Amino acid sequence: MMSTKNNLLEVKDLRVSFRTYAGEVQAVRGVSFSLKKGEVLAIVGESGCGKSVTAQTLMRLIPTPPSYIKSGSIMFDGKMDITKLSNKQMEKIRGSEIGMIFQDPMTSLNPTMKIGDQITEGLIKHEGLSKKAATEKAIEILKLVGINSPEGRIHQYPHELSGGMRQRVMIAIALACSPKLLIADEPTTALDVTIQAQIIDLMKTISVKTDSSIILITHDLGVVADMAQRVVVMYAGKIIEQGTVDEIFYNPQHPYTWGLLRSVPRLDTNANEELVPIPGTPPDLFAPPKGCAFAARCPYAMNQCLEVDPEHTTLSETHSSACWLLHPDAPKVERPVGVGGHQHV
Amino acid sequence: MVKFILRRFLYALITLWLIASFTFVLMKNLPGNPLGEGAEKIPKATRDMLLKQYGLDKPLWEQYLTFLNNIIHGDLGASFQFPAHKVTDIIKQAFPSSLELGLISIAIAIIAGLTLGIIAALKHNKAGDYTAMFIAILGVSIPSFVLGPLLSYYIGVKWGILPAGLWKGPSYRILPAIALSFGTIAILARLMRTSMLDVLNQDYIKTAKSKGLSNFTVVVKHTIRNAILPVITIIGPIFVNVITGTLVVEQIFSVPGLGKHFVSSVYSNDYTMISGLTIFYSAILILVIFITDIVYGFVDPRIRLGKGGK
Amino acid sequence: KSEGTPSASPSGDTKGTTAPASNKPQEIKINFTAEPPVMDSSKATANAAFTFISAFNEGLYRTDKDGKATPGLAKDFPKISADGLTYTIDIRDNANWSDGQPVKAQDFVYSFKRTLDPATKGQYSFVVAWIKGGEAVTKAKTPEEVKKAQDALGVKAINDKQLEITLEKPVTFFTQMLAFGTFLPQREDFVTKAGDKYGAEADKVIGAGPFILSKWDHGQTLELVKNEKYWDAANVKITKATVNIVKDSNTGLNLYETDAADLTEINRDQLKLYAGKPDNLPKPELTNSYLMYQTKKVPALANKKIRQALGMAIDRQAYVDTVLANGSVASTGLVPGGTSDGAGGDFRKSAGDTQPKFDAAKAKQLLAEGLKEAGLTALPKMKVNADDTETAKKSLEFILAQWKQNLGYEAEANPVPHALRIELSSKHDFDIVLSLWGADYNDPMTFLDMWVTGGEFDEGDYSNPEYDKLVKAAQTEVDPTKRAKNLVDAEKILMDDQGVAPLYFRTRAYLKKPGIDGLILPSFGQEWELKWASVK
Amino acid sequence: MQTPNNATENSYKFAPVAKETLTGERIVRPSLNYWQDAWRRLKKNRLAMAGLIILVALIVLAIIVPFVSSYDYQTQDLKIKNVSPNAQHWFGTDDFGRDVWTRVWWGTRISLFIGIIAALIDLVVGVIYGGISAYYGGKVDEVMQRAIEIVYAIPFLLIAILLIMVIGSGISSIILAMAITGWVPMARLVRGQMLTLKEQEFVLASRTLGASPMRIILRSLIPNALGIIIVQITFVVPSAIFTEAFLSFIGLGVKPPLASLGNLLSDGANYIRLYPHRLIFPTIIFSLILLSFNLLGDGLRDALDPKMRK
Amino acid sequence: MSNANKPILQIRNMKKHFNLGNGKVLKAVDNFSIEINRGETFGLVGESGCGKSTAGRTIIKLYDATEGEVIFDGEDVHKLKGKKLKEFNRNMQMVFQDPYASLNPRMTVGNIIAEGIDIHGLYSGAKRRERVMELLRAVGLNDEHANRFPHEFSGGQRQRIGIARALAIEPKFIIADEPISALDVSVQAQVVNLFKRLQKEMGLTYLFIAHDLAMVKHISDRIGVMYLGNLVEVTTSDDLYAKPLHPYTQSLLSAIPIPDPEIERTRERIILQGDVPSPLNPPSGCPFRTRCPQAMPQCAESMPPSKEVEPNHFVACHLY
Ligand SMILES: Nc1ncnc2c1ncn2[C@@H]1O[C@H](COP(=O)(O)OP(=O)(O)OP(=O)(O)O)[C@@H](O)[C@H]1O
Ligand SMILES: Nc1ncnc2c1ncn2[C@@H]1O[C@H](COP(=O)(O)OP(=O)(O)OP(=O)(O)O)[C@@H](O)[C@H]1O
Ligand SMILES: [Mg+2]
Ligand SMILES: [Mg+2]
Repeated sequence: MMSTKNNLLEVKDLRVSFRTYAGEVQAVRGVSFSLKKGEVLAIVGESGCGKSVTAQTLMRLIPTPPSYIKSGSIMFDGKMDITKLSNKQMEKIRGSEIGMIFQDPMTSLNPTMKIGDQITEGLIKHEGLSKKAATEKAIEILKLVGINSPEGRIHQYPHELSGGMRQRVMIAIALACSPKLLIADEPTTALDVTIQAQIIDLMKTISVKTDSSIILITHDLGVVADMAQRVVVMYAGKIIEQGTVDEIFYNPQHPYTWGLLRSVPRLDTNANEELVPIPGTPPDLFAPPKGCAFAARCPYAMNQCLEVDPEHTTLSETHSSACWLLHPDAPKVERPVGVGGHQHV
Repeated sequence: MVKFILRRFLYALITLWLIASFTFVLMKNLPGNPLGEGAEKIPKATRDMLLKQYGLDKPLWEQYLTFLNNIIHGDLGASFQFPAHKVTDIIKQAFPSSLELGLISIAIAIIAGLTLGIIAALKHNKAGDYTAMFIAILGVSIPSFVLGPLLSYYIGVKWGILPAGLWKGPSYRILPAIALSFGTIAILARLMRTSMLDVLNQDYIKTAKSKGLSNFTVVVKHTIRNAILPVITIIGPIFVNVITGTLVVEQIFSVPGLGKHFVSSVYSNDYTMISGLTIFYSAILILVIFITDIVYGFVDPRIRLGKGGK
Repeated sequence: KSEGTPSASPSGDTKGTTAPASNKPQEIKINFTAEPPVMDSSKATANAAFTFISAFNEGLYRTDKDGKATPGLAKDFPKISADGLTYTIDIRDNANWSDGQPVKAQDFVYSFKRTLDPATKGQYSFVVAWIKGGEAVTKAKTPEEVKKAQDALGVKAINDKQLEITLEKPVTFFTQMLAFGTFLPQREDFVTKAGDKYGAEADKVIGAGPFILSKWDHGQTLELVKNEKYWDAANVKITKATVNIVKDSNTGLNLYETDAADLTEINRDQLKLYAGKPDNLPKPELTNSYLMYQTKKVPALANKKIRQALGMAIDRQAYVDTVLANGSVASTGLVPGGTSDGAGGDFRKSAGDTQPKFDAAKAKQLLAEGLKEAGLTALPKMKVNADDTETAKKSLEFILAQWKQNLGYEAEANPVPHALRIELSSKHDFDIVLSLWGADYNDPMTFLDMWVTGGEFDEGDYSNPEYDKLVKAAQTEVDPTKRAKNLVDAEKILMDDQGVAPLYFRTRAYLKKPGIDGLILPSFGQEWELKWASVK
Repeated sequence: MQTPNNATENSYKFAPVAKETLTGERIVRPSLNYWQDAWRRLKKNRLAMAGLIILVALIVLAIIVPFVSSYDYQTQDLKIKNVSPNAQHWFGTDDFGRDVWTRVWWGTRISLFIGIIAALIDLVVGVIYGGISAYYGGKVDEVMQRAIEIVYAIPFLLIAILLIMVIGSGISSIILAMAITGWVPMARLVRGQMLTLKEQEFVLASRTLGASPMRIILRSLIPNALGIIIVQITFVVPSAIFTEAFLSFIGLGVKPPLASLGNLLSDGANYIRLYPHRLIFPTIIFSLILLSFNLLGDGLRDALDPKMRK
Repeated sequence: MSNANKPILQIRNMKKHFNLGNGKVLKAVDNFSIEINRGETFGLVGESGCGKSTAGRTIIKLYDATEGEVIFDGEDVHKLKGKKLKEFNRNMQMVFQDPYASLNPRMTVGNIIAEGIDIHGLYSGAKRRERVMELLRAVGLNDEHANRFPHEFSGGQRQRIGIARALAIEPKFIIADEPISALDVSVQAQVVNLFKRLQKEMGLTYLFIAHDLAMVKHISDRIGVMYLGNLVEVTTSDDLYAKPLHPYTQSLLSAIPIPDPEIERTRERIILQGDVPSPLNPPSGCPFRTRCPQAMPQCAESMPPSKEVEPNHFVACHLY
């Protein structure tokens, strides 16, 4: 459906499970998506829907055991399948081809190592730079991420920096070897709004400047609207809808996406309208339902939904959704008011 | 910093004073008198005369004040058991052996303990973990007074590999140090394991991996360094524990250390020796803890600059 | 009977004869169980100290392998006045200190006076106080009084080489006594110079004995080397003795077996490993172990038959075999075998077996009779105090089991620290106590004068006027034979009364490398004597 | 997407489901409370389970054997001294001809008793002390922490020996000596735990509801610290048993003819060569006790420590 | 503020300083005066560490105020003792931020909810059980949940349990300390709606603390904006968005992304430079001046007092 030629990343039917005491937790249950060069792709979804597992699987960062890639492939740059690489080969890719930014800058930096060293480590390993050259490069990158007087900063320890600065350092680490792909797992969730604004700004500039692709994981739809070009909506380990930002925000097709959009208040709306929550809680991935995972919370659930898991219906070259409502025989359902369209413009 | 050190020093003094007083009270309740071996044969008159010579007939409070006064002047007094020796001299003569033995055994324990702990953590819940922990725990399960004679007999006598006792050269250090280190190995191994597991679960380990560092680098540069921090805090007390616990091993291997004086001073009511030892060891413990605090600050940058940042 | 002589050991060379030349290095390594306290003959009380003092110094006399005094620094045996009070002794012309200075009579005078001076805090001063005016010195309050009393002391240097000692009352074994560590000479100049440290370090001692203390690593090693200036250096073969402090007997044995020691003490069952081997070297001592009854505070124990029953119910042979197993001998009386009777004989031999024999049936019967006499239906629950050492605890276990088995009586074991045991005993605060007493001098009196009514060590409050009379008579008797008779009779009374119940005469077991000859293990006062030793 | 082929089927398929049958709030996993969860984790830890099984077996034997054995621990039979293990005497006999099997189990019983009582004292003193110190905080905490430092700085061995000398040896003195310093780690642990718990939001919630301090301590603090306390106890018991053995070795053990593992061991250590059975059997039992407690403790820590829980 | 509607809570010049030892004092709340009317929802926003929680906790007497008065229902909270205090505890309740830490992991949900009932001895036996069920249902959970333990619930469910616990003793006033910030967007609405419904049904008054301005605006009648321990602007929620006066409020509003791609593409941001200063070492004068795009020399000199620039619109800034 989409041209694979200039795709940086092609994920096909990825399934990841955890073996735990109680049995298998199916964290990712058949995820397929692709990412173009220079594109910012957002993955949204509720907590526990498998966003992080997906992202970390792209870098093979989850230890086995307890996790297992049960099936699927991750083609990177058209030439290698990440699921099949050896550990040694993975080490080469991590940091140099794919960089990663984690959610909490307070805990994702090594507290006992100077930040300069934390940045240069990757450079020395991947680019074979000397310590001195690496340090110079680190200073350059720190400048790029907007840290003033980086020469002094490289000798500081993480605890001497503020949260925003630490997140900048994290970004610098991820960017150090100019990777083609940057995975940002909730890069601003732990930050304050004013700092978040700084970081989003920074990431936008960087994606333009370095022409790297970004996978942005978040549950803040505002951030998605601000940064992403395409959006993947996940629910219970599956993608239930994906499309361009406009398609998702203005023409969503899945009741879950509707729910997401309706449940957040908007700063710019005056109407003191009732928020529409999605009732209930997501299913336990330890025993996912056999039908549509969202059915139990879906106001439009049909018998079929409880029995059979829907497949993706292609709506446009970029837009697809997995919902029985899109079945020709299904009753037509009105998209609720307040969702989609350009009402607020 | 100066203020901090002064405060610590003051606390240390108060602590020492209380410990000395407590010891004094216990000491004065010890049955018998300090006149040493053979004293029971001394006619009563001679005995009373001697006690008087030592000022032991004075009222308790007066003895207490003299006792404190002597301590303040750094004079721990002359031992009753070894009348021609000042307690400080005895400590000076005997402590180095205990210290050396303790240091060697701590070194062995650190190397072995940390290795076992690291292996266990890296092989968490696998055979390697179980094996390492089993070996470590076995260490605390065999008392040194059983292990010591076994080592001395089998390695020293039967197989003749190392000296069975005495304290004459480097090869004489090995067996007692091993016997002494066993318990500590277990403590350190377990602590290191927990701490490693803790660190391995931290986000920054993922960060390190995401940079493409090899497993080895991640473990060595990022994990061990952080995991060792909690270990450092207890090395101090453990060290003191080890050097106060040399008694049995010293006896088994005839090491000329301070350990034997613990028991013999109490047994022979050697008041000055008892209080001297208590104060000496307490002071060492306080000092060691103080040093640990400082070292800790050097190893952990978060502590170095006061309490900045959480 | 062999108590007096270490039968298993080849007897040492006696003085004067030259040992067969041996090309073996005359060096010897010895395990020693405790760090010797101060090596100052005025202050020493422990065998450990006396052992070394006697090695690097010498008294007027030296005890030989038979436990007899032989002339040491003295030219010959003393001339004793008829009343037995005045001793005149000549000092050898070739008696020298290890630094070459001659030994003078003044060195003895100084030594005795110093020992008696309260400021010295010497604990064995009471033996020196037998010298006329000695007690006055020990009781003097001020330095001036001390000086005055010292001047009046009955010891005089007639000239550099002649000494005269006057006693308070006759002491038949005084010549023996002069071999004892407390009576060794001291050099005033040296003592003054060393000050507080006198006797504390290798370079703070000096002597006129066969060896020089060349090294003293505290708690670890002491070294004795031959003193070439010793008057009898020709007969001293050992050139170097290394003494290692080894407290644990297992370690000692290990060292012995790895040739890191040539002499070591072993205990209990270790002896079995060497049964019948030439290494075996017993050290019979003038030390006895006994049960002391508090006859005043415990009414039941005031009854003679009950005491006899308790004593008779213990199988002493089984006891020494089980608990000690080191060659110690079941007691046959109070005074240990090997003790001289003061008249040239062996006390034990002349007294014979004075102690009632083990007889369970008779014991039971005596107990019943005794209880009746005392108006009791059963023995009260009594505590048996003892030290908390290994052997003492085992002894308690054994004795209690014997009583339980043979008398049906259950007593309570009460092992306490040595200091506490002594304290309780000296307060007469106990029911029964297991004690050990070692001779201070080789004479039965050291064991017998304790039990005289009101005596300082009569902690059990045993009292028998007849006994008192006999002992007191012996104390003033000048005729050795009569005196010996008195003492034998006294012991018989004590044993019949069972005022105390002796258990065993202690022997300690040593291992000695068979190549070593002439090493003596004296029966009291000293661990070993090296003067006549040699390596074959 | 499959093609619909049956109209009626389709009408059923695409009919909305009744709201009531939707189960959005259902909890599918079986209910497991903290203890069940911990037990589950523990069961998975093979070493810990081995420890538990051995421990239970040892305790059962220690309770039963002294009752059913045809020998008692004190009756001597001098005809059969130091007999090697045989059909009558499974562990052989000792130098008084007493049955070692019986004595070992008696000793186990005594040692366990000492360990457990010491742990209980620790528990009571440590929990109360640590609890008070943490709960009241501020000046109270400051003073109480200083006091802990003092107790901690006294060399345990010296105090233990002094104390036993003053009050005489025996089970109660040993326990007392251990109790005097033993509670410190427990108090520290409890304090640390309470300090964190105190600031937890659920405790604040109780406070805003108007809960009394007592209620907070009993319902919130203690239950949540219990896991860690239990873990600590599993380490206190063996260390108390170890300490008893150590004191026995230096001659301060229980009174004869009673046996503890400690004095069996120290006695047996003298017979390594001649009668190894007298050392081997007590050592095996002793090591098994320590080993099993420690294994169990480690397992419990993994199972009960919230840090280790996901 | 109308006189007829007497405020239920008046806070005058409340300060809370933490003594960190070594002579260091952390001024977590330094300048805080508000009045909250019966039945209204007062929102409190500000960045992390600005003292919101501390303010809330001081109001409910979890902390003792360093200075100032907290008058609830006409009584100074910090002077209450004994029975009066217990009554206060019944009237004011708190819902906490962390759904994982705010429920006692060793108690069943039923017992957690009933804790207040037990403490105040309201019901027992069957009535108590009935009341617990009633509360569970009120927050959208089932009866069977009463016997389960907190760890078996999702964040949203736990938060609802926390609300049920607070409601159990029928308080008049609830302080909600970021009750939704740890929750998923989809679940936040459940909780917010629950809050609103309960307010309507029971006439509750809320102090609603959050850092999500959109949510605060959605739920609150009036909003206070905090910066570094100081209340910098207080006004009605509509006013705040329409006419933010304080430069901080303005940048805060502009920093919040709006879930609408088209708006975002065109929106201009005021991106603040630098970070929030440490409360241990606050800048002199106006705490915001170090990041304020409109800072003036006088801002460094004095802390601007709170002025009622427009009716019911208070702002502390030298610009006005
Ligand atoms: N180590 C693990 N063991 C067992 N299950 C796990 C593990 N890690 C993750 N899971 C499960 O995998 C599922 C997906 O988790 P994931 O972390 O990807 O969620 P997420 O979408 O990133 O959520 P969040 O927004 O909270 O970060 C969850 O149900 C989680 O419980
Ligand atoms: N008990 C305490 N002791 C010392 N300092 C404290 C204490 N509680 C809070 N603080 C400090 O007071 C300041 C305000 O904290 P507070 O928790 O009130 O902030 P907040 O606005 O609620 O932040 P958040 O949004 O992160 O919850 C912070 O700097 C915090 O570190
Ligand atoms: Mg995640
Ligand atoms: Mg807060």
